[in-house]
Amino acid sequence: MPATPDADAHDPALVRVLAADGTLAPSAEAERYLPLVEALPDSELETFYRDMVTVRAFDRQATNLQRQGQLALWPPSFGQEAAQVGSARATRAQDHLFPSYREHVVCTIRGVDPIDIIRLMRGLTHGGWDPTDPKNGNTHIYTLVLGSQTLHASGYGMGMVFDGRTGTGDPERDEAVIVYYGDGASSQGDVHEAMVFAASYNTPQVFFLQNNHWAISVPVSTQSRVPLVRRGEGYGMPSIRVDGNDVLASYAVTRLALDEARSGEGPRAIEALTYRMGAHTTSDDPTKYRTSDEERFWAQRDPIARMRGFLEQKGAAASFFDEVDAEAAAYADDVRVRTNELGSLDPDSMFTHAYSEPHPLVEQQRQWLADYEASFEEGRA
Amino acid sequence: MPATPDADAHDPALVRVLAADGTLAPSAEAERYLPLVEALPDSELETFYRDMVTVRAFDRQATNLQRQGQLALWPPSFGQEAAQVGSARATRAQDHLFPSYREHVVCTIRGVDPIDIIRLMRGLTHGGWDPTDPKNGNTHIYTLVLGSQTLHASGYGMGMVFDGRTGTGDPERDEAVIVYYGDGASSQGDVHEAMVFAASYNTPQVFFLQNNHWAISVPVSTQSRVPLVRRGEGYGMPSIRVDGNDVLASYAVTRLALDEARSGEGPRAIEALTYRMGAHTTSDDPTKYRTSDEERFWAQRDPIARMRGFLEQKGAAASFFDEVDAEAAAYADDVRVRTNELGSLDPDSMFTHAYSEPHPLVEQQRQWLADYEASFEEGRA
Amino acid sequence: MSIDSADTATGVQTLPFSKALNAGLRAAMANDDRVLLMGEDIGRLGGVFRVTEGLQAEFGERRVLDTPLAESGIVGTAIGLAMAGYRPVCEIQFDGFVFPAFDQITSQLAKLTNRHEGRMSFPVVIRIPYGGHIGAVEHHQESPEAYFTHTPGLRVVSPSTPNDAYWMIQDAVASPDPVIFLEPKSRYWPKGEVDPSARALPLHASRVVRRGTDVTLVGHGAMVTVLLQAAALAESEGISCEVVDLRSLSPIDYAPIVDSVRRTGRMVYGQEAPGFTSLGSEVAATVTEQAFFSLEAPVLRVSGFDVPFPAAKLEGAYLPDADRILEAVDRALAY
Amino acid sequence: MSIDSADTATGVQTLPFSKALNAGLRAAMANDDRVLLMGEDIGRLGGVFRVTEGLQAEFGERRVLDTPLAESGIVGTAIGLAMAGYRPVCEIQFDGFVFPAFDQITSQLAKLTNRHEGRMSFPVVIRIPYGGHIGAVEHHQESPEAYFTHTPGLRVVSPSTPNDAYWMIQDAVASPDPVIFLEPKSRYWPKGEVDPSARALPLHASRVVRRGTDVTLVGHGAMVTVLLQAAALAESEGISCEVVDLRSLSPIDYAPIVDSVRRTGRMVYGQEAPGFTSLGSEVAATVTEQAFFSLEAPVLRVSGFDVPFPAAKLEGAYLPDADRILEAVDRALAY
Ligand SMILES: Cc1ncc(C[n+]2csc(CCOP(=O)(O)OP(=O)(O)O)c2C)c(N)n1
Ligand SMILES: Cc1ncc(C[n+]2csc(CCOP(=O)(O)OP(=O)(O)O)c2C)c(N)n1
Ligand SMILES: [Mg+2]
Ligand SMILES: [Mg+2]
Repeated sequence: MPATPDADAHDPALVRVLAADGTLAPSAEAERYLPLVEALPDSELETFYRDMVTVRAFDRQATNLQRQGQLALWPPSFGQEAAQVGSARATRAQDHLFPSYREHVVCTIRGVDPIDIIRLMRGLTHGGWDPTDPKNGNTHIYTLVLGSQTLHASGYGMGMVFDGRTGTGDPERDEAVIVYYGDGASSQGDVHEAMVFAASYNTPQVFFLQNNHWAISVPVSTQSRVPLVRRGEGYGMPSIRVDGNDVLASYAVTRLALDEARSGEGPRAIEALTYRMGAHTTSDDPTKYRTSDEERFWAQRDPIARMRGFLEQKGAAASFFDEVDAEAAAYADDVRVRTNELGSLDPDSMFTHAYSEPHPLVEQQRQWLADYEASFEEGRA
Repeated sequence: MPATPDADAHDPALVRVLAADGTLAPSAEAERYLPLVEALPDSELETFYRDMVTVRAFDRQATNLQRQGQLALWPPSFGQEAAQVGSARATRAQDHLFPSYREHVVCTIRGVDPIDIIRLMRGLTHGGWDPTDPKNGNTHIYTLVLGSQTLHASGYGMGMVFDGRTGTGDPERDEAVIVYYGDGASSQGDVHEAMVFAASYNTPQVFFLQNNHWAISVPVSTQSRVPLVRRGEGYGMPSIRVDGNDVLASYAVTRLALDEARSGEGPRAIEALTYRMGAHTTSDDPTKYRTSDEERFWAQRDPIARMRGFLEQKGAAASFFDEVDAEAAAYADDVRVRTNELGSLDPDSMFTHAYSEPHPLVEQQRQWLADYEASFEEGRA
Repeated sequence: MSIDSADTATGVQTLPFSKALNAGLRAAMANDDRVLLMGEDIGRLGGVFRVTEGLQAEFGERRVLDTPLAESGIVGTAIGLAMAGYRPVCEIQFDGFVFPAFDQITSQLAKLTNRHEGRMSFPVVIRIPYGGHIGAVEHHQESPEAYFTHTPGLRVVSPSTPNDAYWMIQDAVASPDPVIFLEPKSRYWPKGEVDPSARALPLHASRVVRRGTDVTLVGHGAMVTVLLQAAALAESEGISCEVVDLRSLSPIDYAPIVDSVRRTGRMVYGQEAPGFTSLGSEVAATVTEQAFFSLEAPVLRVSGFDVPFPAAKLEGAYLPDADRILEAVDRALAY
Repeated sequence: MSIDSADTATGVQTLPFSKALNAGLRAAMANDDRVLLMGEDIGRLGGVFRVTEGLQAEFGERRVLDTPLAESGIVGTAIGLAMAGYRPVCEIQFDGFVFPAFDQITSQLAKLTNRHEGRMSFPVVIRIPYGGHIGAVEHHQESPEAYFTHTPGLRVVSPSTPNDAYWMIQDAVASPDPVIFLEPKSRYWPKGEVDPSARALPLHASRVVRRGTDVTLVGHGAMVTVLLQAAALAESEGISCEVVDLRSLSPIDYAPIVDSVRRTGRMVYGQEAPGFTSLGSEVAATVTEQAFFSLEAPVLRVSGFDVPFPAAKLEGAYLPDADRILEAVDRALAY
């Protein structure tokens, strides 16, 4: 069964602020979120747009780098920019973010250097950045085993509760957690258990599901025949379905959900309806499983075009868009240059962090490898 | 947090037919089920009562046998007779049942010899009966890893769909699956995945949750802060909450759910509110974690007393109840006698069914053990 | 049906391992309509390695299931399907994604025949692409065989050639017991001869793939290729290596190995998995027990290091190659 | 606080293993308020083996959590709590119920320090009552250590005496690395001396528990008792056995074992777990490598059989007892 975008697109319960052409046209469900949207200064609106364009350029660059053999793999965020920008911009500085593995936009917004994501996909690291370094905005590293990170997020949220780092009534200080996962991952048992724990410990947590309609070649209809947003209700979590290609709606629902969660009202679930406009990864061939009709349907709902339409209607100058495009190109170019400069790894490094404390077997093998490699050097000498 | 029986007991969405004293007093939600209740002939009503009394006597006997050192363990079904009798009597001959490990009532109703459950709890077998033998009424064996069996049930249901053994429109022939699990088990990831698969493949399946308010010492409020029945809705499964101490209501909701499922309408979920009146198992001491007030509250809602009240109000003779008591005593006595007659196991048997086809390492070890034991015999000779 | 399908041919064909597997699966499905394939992306897409390509088109959506994304669900429902008389063949997309299904495999699938006292059998095959050499990200390069070989009730096999892939998958499907079927993913592409007219060996037999007199090299899957490379290099140094392909990891057919070691007096075991508590430990301990007086040197093991599989750029340093095997051969000979 | 709590006492006390553990946990919690206990029924009930009895009353519901019934959830949220600076100690109720958490243990907990390149550490302890001899139903008598010792990134230990229980749990909690803490449940009740004034040995040291000259017996957990029984019986037959308690299963402190084998020339490894691809395989292979020229006989392994743990009435036939150890001792001596 192919994805049925039309059915979802006309879901009356969907929170949407902008029509596909960018016209302000809030759905009934969007009413309560409008004050949040209206409070956004123009500079912030421009930031949203700039984020999306910039990271799309980066994403395209990374795809090219993979094609040139520079990366092992690239999972494009192409098409999901609005859901990611909206939700990431909705977080506050003190929040913790647990991405899955396609949240390039989220990560870079929070301060992660895109080269760290590149290093991961190049095969230079399994991590890439330091979540404890303030410059990375409490962004945790990627998790490739689908759904696992949802439990880490619930546990982190439990820690916030136990430490009284949340629920004091001060939104500027109260902390919250947001965890990202996909429509495919939603079927994993871990996601269920993460919701059970979150509800049981009343964590200040938002489960942010990007329903991009596909799990590689499998349509979301295989994972669920009713909107996935309904899952959250089963745990007593208020749950919202948002048009994930509408950056303003995505921002507003996430902002409110996070603020409610941090105020002590407990976990929330958001399903952001979006679309993976590109391949699953650079190894994938979507023509095997989806129609060009479907791709066209979604191309007409491109999140960047929509926001551009909105800004244009608000009177943004053509020069603004040109500037953003230029900045984005420079950003992507910088990534390309730095990718080419990436060095290699010292084999010894694979032993360094297997444990935090010295481990005799590992030390012995480390020594063995060093001696072994030295023996070749000698041979050559 | 202790279980809060009062809140649940007054849940307006609960399906209940009998008041605690046995008076016919259907709740609003029970309306659609009344025809099913009314269609039950007196003989069937008496059977329900007889089932409950008989298996309670057996259960008490088994508890005693454990205390006498005859069994390794006994998990009593005490208090859950109505949910189990109602649901098991609602199944049709062609249905498949997947119990967890406390469904003694369900199993015996379907034809399992109680001595087979005894053998399991005595440590003579990990199984006990043959689900492929027609005399066991398609009752699958117990599963001790909580929640695992829900996936087996979904898989079995998928098989029914693939084989066209269901959904033809003939309730006398169409097959269905019912799977039992507890409030504690509901938190397991496998239960979630079982619901995902059941919904995805539209299996003819009923998820029958006995919420007996406790998972050993942990109250159901730790597993969920909203009624567990709401979980099912998240998968698009119509879900019903029933008074599980009301055998008539339990029968009717299960009957309808199974018949809807077998007709091709897909899986359903039932939460039966009941109470584990005894200990978790014979190793457990409930006074450590629950109050006698709570136990008294539920003692007043004893499922057997309720059905007896109903039958008395319908005019059943005192002699009927005496007869049932006598039968039950004889039944339990027979189990005691046969337990005492149970033999021991031949060590060789542990090798027999590890694999279906001969396995060289196992054969070698089997031979080794035989020789080893023979060496002692020789030593003695 | 594609014209090069092996099952319709009578003569020997040259096929890549992945296509040989595909042909084996097709033959198994054609032979028995209770055989089902289930997994993530195996239907319309034909699997991320294209092993099941074309099979959904040929056998339909009821025989080749694109399941929901949940490994415990896949194995758990396969168990239920087996109870309903099916012979499910599950695909786990990559080695690192089998662990969510570990409880269903270890506590259920492996034990259910025993729990049922033989009244039901569980002919479920779990196919797992495994091993390194493909430069992939985390969880995509691991060799989890030890977890399964330690679990009573499972059979574990791993073909290393297209012909074995073709036949062993059919034998695995025909087995009444659960079989963990490990596919060395770096071997998917190289071609080899497939003879659809006759199976060469039983499922659980090991095979001497090269004769030699000085040292016995033993391994499975992609390691067999490395051992053969090492043997070729050793030959140029005047050292004669015998090479045994385990094929079946549980049970192990020890006779050819012990036979060989009785002749050579020396053995090196090669594996990609970490060495500690590994299959190599088992083979070393058992061969030592069975050929104690023939051994001139202890059985040496060359393994992945006992650290998490490193980032792809280091797989070359992590995975044993022919040089590391030779280093061990030299050490064995130095005793 | 109960009056017999060991941590407040200064002198040596005689305690059952379970109470020694309880005292060790209490001391760890008192020393560091980031230590949390989490698991099923560990709070109000004090655990099904009463190991955590009284701790919730003493430290409160925020330090001793009765979690929802989901093992993957327990370990997965413990990981998140560790990220938030806690030191969670998870209890798995019985050995057979650890497998639903296997992915979180193997692919997450074990690898997260490495994935974070050392920028975060994961001081999570997973306590697992394990082993047989308690006559229980399925999944309640298993010895799963090999699954963990094969997994890089984990440390695995198992105390066999109350004093080790008391100290090793504290050292495990203090470890910055994840520790699988295996509690031999048949040893919960017997008493032994606990000296709260000083730890006897580091966490990862093995210990010679009986001196002898003819054969070295090695094992861990409840098996140590069996080995000591066998040694006593052997003595009456004039055979002198040295007995080594492994204590740490990963890493293994091989020095005392190899030392011993160099002197005795013979070794028997005893374990309750099935033998195939087991910890015993590892120890046999490595000791053979390190003491090759000293060995008069192959290292012999006495293990549970390679079948699912049988129904309780057969545990006596399944589990190695002193007689089966002696049989192997005799075989070793016959070489
Ligand atoms: C447990 C697990 N199983 C399988 C995979 C292989 N895999 C990687 S991504 C993917 C599809 C994920 O779909 P979804 O969750 O919708 O996320 P999306 O790719 O659409 O962002 C699969 C099957 C995995 N990473 N983890
Ligand atoms: C996976 C797993 N974890 C833990 C246990 C140990 N255990 C046995 S019964 C039980 C409580 C079950 O509660 P519930 O599901 O409500 O069923 P009930 O006992 O009330 O019938 C626990 C924790 C188990 N059997 N399986
Ligand atoms: Mg998706
Ligand atoms: Mg319960």
